[in-house]
Amino acid sequence: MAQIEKIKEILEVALLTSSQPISVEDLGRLFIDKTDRSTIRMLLDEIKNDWQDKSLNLIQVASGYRFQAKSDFTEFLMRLAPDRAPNYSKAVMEVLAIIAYRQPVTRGDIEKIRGVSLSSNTLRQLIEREWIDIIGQKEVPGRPSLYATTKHFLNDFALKSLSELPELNSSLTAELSNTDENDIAQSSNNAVDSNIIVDEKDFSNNIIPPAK
Amino acid sequence: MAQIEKIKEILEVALLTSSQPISVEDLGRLFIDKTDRSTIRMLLDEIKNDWQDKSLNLIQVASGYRFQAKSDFTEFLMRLAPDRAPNYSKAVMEVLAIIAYRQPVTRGDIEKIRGVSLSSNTLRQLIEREWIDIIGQKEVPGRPSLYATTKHFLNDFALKSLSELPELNSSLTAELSNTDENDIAQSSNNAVDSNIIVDEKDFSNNIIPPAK
Amino acid sequence: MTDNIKNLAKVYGEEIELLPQDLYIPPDALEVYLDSFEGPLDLLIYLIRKNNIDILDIPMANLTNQYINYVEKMQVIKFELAADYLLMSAMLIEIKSRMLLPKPILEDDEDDPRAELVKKLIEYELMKDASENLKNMPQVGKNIMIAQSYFERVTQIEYPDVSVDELFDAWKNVLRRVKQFEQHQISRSELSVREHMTIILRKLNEKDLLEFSSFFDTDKEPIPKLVVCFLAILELTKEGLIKINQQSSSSPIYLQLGEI
Repeated sequence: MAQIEKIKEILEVALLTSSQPISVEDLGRLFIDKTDRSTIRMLLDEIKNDWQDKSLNLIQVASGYRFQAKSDFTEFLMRLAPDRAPNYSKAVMEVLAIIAYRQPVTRGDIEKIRGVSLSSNTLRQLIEREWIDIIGQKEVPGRPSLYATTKHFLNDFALKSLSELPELNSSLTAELSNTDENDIAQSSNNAVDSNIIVDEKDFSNNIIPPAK
Repeated sequence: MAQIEKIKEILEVALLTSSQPISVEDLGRLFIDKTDRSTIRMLLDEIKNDWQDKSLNLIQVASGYRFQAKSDFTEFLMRLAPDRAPNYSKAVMEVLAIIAYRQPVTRGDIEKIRGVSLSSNTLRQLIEREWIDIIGQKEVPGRPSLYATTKHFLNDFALKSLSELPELNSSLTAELSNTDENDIAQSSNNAVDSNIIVDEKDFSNNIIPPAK
Repeated sequence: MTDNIKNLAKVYGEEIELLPQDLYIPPDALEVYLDSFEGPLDLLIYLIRKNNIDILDIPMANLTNQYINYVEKMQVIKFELAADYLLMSAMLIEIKSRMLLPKPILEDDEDDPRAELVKKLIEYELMKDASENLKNMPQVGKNIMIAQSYFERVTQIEYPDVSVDELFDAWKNVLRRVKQFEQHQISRSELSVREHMTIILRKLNEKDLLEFSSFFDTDKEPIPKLVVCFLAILELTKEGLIKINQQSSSSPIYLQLGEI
């Protein structure tokens, strides 16, 4: 196969296997040998023509090119897509809880708390739902993104502010510390102690007696 | 366009736009008029042939059919998304192998085979990846959970069933049968026997619920 | 005690010189190997295969010596590794001594004290080998690319419903697992501080520089809220997320994102 035909085929398969649009610049990264953008653009035009009468169209959107089913097929394809997305996985819910209660946090913070590495899919689901977003970068090496919950999150959960999130009451604290080792139970007592001052001032009607 | 050609085209575009494998049953749901499975199977064969010399292959995995890029393209496509899936540690992969080949197994079984205690993290990573799940409890004191691989695991490794897993090293199995007792050989046979049941039970929960 | 061990590890270079000759792992590689074994069985298999020992007729004296020597070295370098390994040492010694006992003529191999160990070793090696195979298989997400072109959905995607209770349950789950419970003990006050941290960061994202006083509406806000806001600023500063600047002692104080 001629070199140029091979390049065209690689472009085509890259676009077919990507769920996101790909920019011309990114398409260039497919090849080790520098392939200039004008060549790529030309080949994209050819691919567009090749697919003209087929079921998929190559179209250009803001962030690049993608294959998209012709609209005639939508009614059929919608029958396959389930009406309601399945429930969020345990992982997604835990990550949301960590962001809600510990914000602002980095991906690394979340991984440290959960003890497992985090698939980027998990965060994506929450960002797509507009429940979390990136509010800055932490000034440490790598400048990781800081995640926090959004107003939208509060709306969807019918909360006026984060302080309305349920909290651990003393019986649960006791229950939790029973399941853990003693030193942990102790340190949690300390934590409650150190918070009392603020508790009294800020939410005087909601004082939580320190567990035990 | 003839009716049958239209059906074929719809099948093709459904498979090209789905990131998950689609079962023959689900493909049937694309059409309001009942289309029998044998027709769909025949058309899938035709589509497979149509694409034979192209960049994508139509393949069958545990939960249905999907289009995937031919392996010649992998090296190029990986340049676009270099760090897609996490690389699992040796421990995680060993545990996965034990569950895949000896399922259903308890945590204790895994620890006995590896000769070291198992961090719960390891199992969690595999559960989170949806490669394994708990399919029941063993009726022994403590009722430990029984772990098995999922349909998702088979899909991700492009397998139709567990029987397609690479065979165990034959020189080692020969050595094993040379040991005086047959315990191990037997217990592995048992594992294979019980797989048949697991296949049927476990995998039923992975079927996409029909859209209402 | 621990100090002692650490010190030994520090003179690690010299330690290596003392390695017995029948330990077949090249001394320089010891450190590399240290983490690469998944456990005592893994180490034994390594020793057996490295020495071309017939696994069905293991010379117990030789293998036990090598194993114990190795574990001793590991103990010196990485103490916490030893527990599982020590148990195996004991087992090897027991098998070795049982083989040394004078015994009646064996009718068949069933009484061979090595049998159980050998089966364990082979079973583990089988799985080790299988895990290598799995690792090398093409996998979705790694080197299998699936066609997943786009199609426009007519109706809006419906998302799963989640209640506050479910969110709280997830949080309790996290807390149950977390070792450092202390850090994750949450009270309302801490939460409202965290909420203010987010609010302040959002404001600073919109405007690079904001006057310290602009965060405090002393007329409208109740005092507790002002306190919480102040605590949030302190916390953000502590975590290096924002910077507090003042040109001279009487000039206004400014907050900015922790860049530069």
